Amino acid sequence: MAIAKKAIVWGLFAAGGTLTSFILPALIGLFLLVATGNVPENLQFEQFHAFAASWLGKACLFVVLFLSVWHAAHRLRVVVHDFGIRKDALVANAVYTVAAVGTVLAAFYLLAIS
Amino acid sequence: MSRRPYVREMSKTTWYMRNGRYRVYVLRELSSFLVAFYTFLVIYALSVLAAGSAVQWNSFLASQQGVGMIIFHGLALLYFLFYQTFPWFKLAPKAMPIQVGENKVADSKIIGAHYVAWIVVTAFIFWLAGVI
Amino acid sequence: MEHIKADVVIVGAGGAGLRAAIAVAETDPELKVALISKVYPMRSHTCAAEGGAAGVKGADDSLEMHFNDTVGGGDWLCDQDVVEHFVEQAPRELMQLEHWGCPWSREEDGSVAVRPFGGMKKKRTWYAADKSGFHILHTLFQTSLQFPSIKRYDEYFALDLLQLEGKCRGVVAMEMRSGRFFQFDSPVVIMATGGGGQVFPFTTNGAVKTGDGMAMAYRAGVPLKDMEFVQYHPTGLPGTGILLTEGCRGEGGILVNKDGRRYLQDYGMGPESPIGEPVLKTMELGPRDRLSQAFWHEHKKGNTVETPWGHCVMLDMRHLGENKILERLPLVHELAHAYVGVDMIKDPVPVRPVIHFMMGGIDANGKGEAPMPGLFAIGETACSGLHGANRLGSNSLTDLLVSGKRSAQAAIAYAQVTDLTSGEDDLKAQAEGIVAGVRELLQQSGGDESISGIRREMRTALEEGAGIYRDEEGARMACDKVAELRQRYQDIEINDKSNVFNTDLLSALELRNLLDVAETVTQASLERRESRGAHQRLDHTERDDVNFLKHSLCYRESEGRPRVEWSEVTITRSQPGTRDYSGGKK
Amino acid sequence: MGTRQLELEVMRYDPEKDEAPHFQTYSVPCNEDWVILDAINYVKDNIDTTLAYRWSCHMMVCGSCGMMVNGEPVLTCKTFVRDLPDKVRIEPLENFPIERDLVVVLDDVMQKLHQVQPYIVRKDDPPEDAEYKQTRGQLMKFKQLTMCINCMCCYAACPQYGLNKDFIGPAALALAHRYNLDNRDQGKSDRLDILADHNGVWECSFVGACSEVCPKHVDPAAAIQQMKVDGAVEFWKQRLGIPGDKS
Ligand SMILES: Cc1cc2nc3c(=O)[nH]c(=O)nc-3n(C[C@H](O)[C@H](O)[C@H](O)COP(=O)(O)OP(=O)(O)OC[C@H]3O[C@@H](n4cnc5c(N)ncnc54)[C@H](O)[C@@H]3O)c2cc1C
Ligand code: SF4
Ligand code: F3S
Ligand code: FES
Repeated sequence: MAIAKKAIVWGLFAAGGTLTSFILPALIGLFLLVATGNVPENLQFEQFHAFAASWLGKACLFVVLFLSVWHAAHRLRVVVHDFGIRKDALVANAVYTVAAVGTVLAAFYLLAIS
Repeated sequence: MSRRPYVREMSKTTWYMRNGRYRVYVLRELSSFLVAFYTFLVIYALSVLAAGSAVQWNSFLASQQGVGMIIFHGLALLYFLFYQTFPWFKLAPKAMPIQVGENKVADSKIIGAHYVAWIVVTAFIFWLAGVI
Repeated sequence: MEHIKADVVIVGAGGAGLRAAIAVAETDPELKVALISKVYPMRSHTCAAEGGAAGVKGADDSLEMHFNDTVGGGDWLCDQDVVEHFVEQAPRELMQLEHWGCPWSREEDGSVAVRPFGGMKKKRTWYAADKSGFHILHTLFQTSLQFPSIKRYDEYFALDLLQLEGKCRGVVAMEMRSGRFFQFDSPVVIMATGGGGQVFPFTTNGAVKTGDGMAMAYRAGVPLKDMEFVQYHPTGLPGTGILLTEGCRGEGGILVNKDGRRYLQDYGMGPESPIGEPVLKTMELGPRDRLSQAFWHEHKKGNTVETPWGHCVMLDMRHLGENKILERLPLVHELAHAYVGVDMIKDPVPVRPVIHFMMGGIDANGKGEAPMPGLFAIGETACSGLHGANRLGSNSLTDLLVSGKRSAQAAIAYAQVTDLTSGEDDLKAQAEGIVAGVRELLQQSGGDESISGIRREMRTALEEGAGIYRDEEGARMACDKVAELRQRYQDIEINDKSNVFNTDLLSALELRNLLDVAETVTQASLERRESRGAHQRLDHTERDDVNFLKHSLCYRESEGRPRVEWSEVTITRSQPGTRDYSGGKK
Repeated sequence: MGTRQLELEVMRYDPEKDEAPHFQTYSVPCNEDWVILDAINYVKDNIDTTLAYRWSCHMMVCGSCGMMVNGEPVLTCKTFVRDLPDKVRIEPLENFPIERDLVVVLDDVMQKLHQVQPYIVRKDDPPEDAEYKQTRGQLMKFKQLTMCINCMCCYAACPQYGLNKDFIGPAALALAHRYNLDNRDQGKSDRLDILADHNGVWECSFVGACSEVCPKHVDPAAAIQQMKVDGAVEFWKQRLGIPGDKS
């Protein structure tokens, strides 16, 4: 018997959990500012585009999105299980597919920004 | 001869209603919906950005405004802080205990360091965004 | 009834039983071991031992000194050949436990640490904080899991021994959860059922310590030896009887009376040692019997402290400081806080003597061999002559290991030359008789005696007649009382008729065993007309080597009181002398 | 010392008489400094001798007296009357089959304790007449994990064990980790197969209830998370062909 495959995603889940715990509140804070109409200066088109166009900016955004989406996927798999839906393989395939799609989309759009 | 152990089944679908501890746990896990939501929101924002026009970006920003959004983000923020960020910090020393020499570093110190780091990170992001 | 055949049956899965089982399995994996226990192994009362296990460790120590301390501590009633073997094997066995993973406390350099203990001239008590017995038990249990030849019968209650032509041939037990009976056929039975402190009202011993093994052997005609020697531990928590380990004093705790005086100096254990710097073998580090007796005198003098749970003296450990207390004595710190509401970092703790250990037990020699071929006895249930009239703290845990291993080897040797082919019908008939007895007890109804009532009266009788100090009249009254209770036991009522985990029935069976043990304790206390070690007579205050440098042996009589005989004590190199705990200063 | 009348609602079940468990109420005059076990013993000695339950040490070390008291898995010898309301509900430990009254069937967890190979595994012989050196720091790494008394309160608290009886569960996993962390042991890779299997550490979703109820502060939840970290690292090491953990 080898190590269960959960080990693969678990690492991403744990890293993503730590990352989101630290930064998601700030992120939501930014959305909150936007919602009140006070768009932060660097979220204006010019500045934000420039940030996302830089390789450092791309790298940062990608790492954040990548880890977050896999964190969420793995945790959702567990939640579904906890709610009594015991088709784990099916659920795992579904949530990880969505995560993979999210990863590809993030990469695609980031690369498209130049 | 006469054993007949009585098995009490746990309800697979409603077990978390049994006590407060379980409810808190499930609420914690459900924070993953928020993570997923915001992740895809940002990916969507990037797609708008990638389209390359300030007009589209501004109308995206405009679509994010309003009392409804304020309430939504406000609640999301509270939920996330109390059911994900703070519990995660509280649990951090369990997964990654630190031992210096003979003694374990007190959990409270590790947790405290997390809070300090969190404030720094948050400030950094706000600085990056040009808020401060 | 079901039959189980085994090469070695071990009754009791405490420290002694587990050590023996591992020794058999290691020596010969082909031998089938049946390990029977009325509780899961890790519930055995070895788990409660706090202080540690003695074995020579330091360069300044020697086997000779450990020998002398043990023999002197036992007031020369020890069989010295047994002590010699014991002190020699002790370090080896404790090291073995280290190799098996026991989390011993450590010195700075990573070697195993030792602490001082009462009656010991050198630091030689190996310890794992204040949960030494607990860690020893769990290490042994976990280690035993790797041996497939050890088959455990957890929660099986052993009822009685089977014998053929004077030889032990097995045991009958009841599976507690089904009420089914099992006949274990085997050329050897090793009894490792622990002590019987539950005959007394106020004890550190857990509910399981009901002397079952002693009673089984006794009923099978094997004598119980030195039963009058019952050890009081000087520092029990009032109310519950929970032990505060001798390690408390080993680390430097002091005992004071209501005036704050370290009263031990008034009982031949002075002069006072400096506070916080305990001196070995004097004052608080005197032997348990002396300390407990000193309490009795203080109480008589009106020097004790009145607490909601009765009269106490105070154990003061404040000068040890928070760090030392939390590092070395975390369990007792927690226990005192929980059960009497005292934080020993800030306040002295009330304590009083409490029944702790039985030096006596099934008559056995150093190899564990009882006078009945095929029967072995080890650990607290046995009396191998190691502890004499007073056991030194921390010698018992080591004894479990030493006697466990040695008896296993003797048992294997015996099993190999024993023929098992004959007598099956006879054994079966015996087993059926035993089972019928239990069934009858279960069916019994309409009696007007209660288990708890008889138990309570027995305990009171023993405390009054066979307590710290005894005399002719008190002992005689206790004997009479126990005899009366044995009679009244015939009329007990068992309300529970279920086959499944019937604890009512089990309590009744345990009570029968307790009464058997009680009758030997009181009878031997009556007939030993001298004072020695833990046995102190107000009417015979001196030790009498002319008449009583002997082991007492209680034999069961089919009618009436037990018969007491006397046997020689083996003396090799230490002639009886005086026990000196004055720190060498006269 | 004051006394207080406590209403004990005790779950009863005798498989030879009852279809299913039911409650029986006893009124017990308790001393304020009693623990719940004392109250139960009072019932046994004075009111109803047929009540079945396990206990022995009365000092929180033997691990036999675990029960549900007002819905929480606790050691009844550690649960004080003074901290409880006048009505107390006592049930056998959750998540285990009930054998009789307050006695549960422990076969499953006993088997699990066995399964994780909780003993020192060495590929070489121990030093002769000497100990393995172990610094206090090395001892401290696993010391807390040696405190487990197998009371199984953690199993009664863990919903993942409740939902899936194949999950190895908190105490057994913590025990495995105790040996993995012991510098005298070399069996970590032997244990990996069982621990890192899907019924091993991965079935734990870090509910944390096990650690919250543990009367000995063993913190199995922490042990399991640490093993997950180990498992994840080991997994990638194996995949990438980096020599595995041979410590
Ligand atoms: C509180 C306390 C502290 C102590 N501290 C120390 C110390 O610091 N140092 C020291 O050296 N000694 C100490 N002792 C003494 C020592 O712990 C005991 O003498 C020793 O543990 C006894 O071990 P044992 O294996 O003989 O019996 P136990 O550990 O009592 O085991 C008895 C076994 O027999 C089984 N059994 C009993 N009856 C039956 C039956 N009818 N059928 C089936 N199975 C049965 C039980 O299930 C159990 O498994 C202490 C004792 C106490 C009570
Ligand atoms: S980990 Fe704690 S709760 Fe679980 S069995 Fe061990 S001591 Fe009991
Ligand atoms: S409660 Fe259960 S899910 Fe994990 S953290 Fe403890 S084992
Ligand atoms: S009775 Fe031993 S732990 Fe409670």
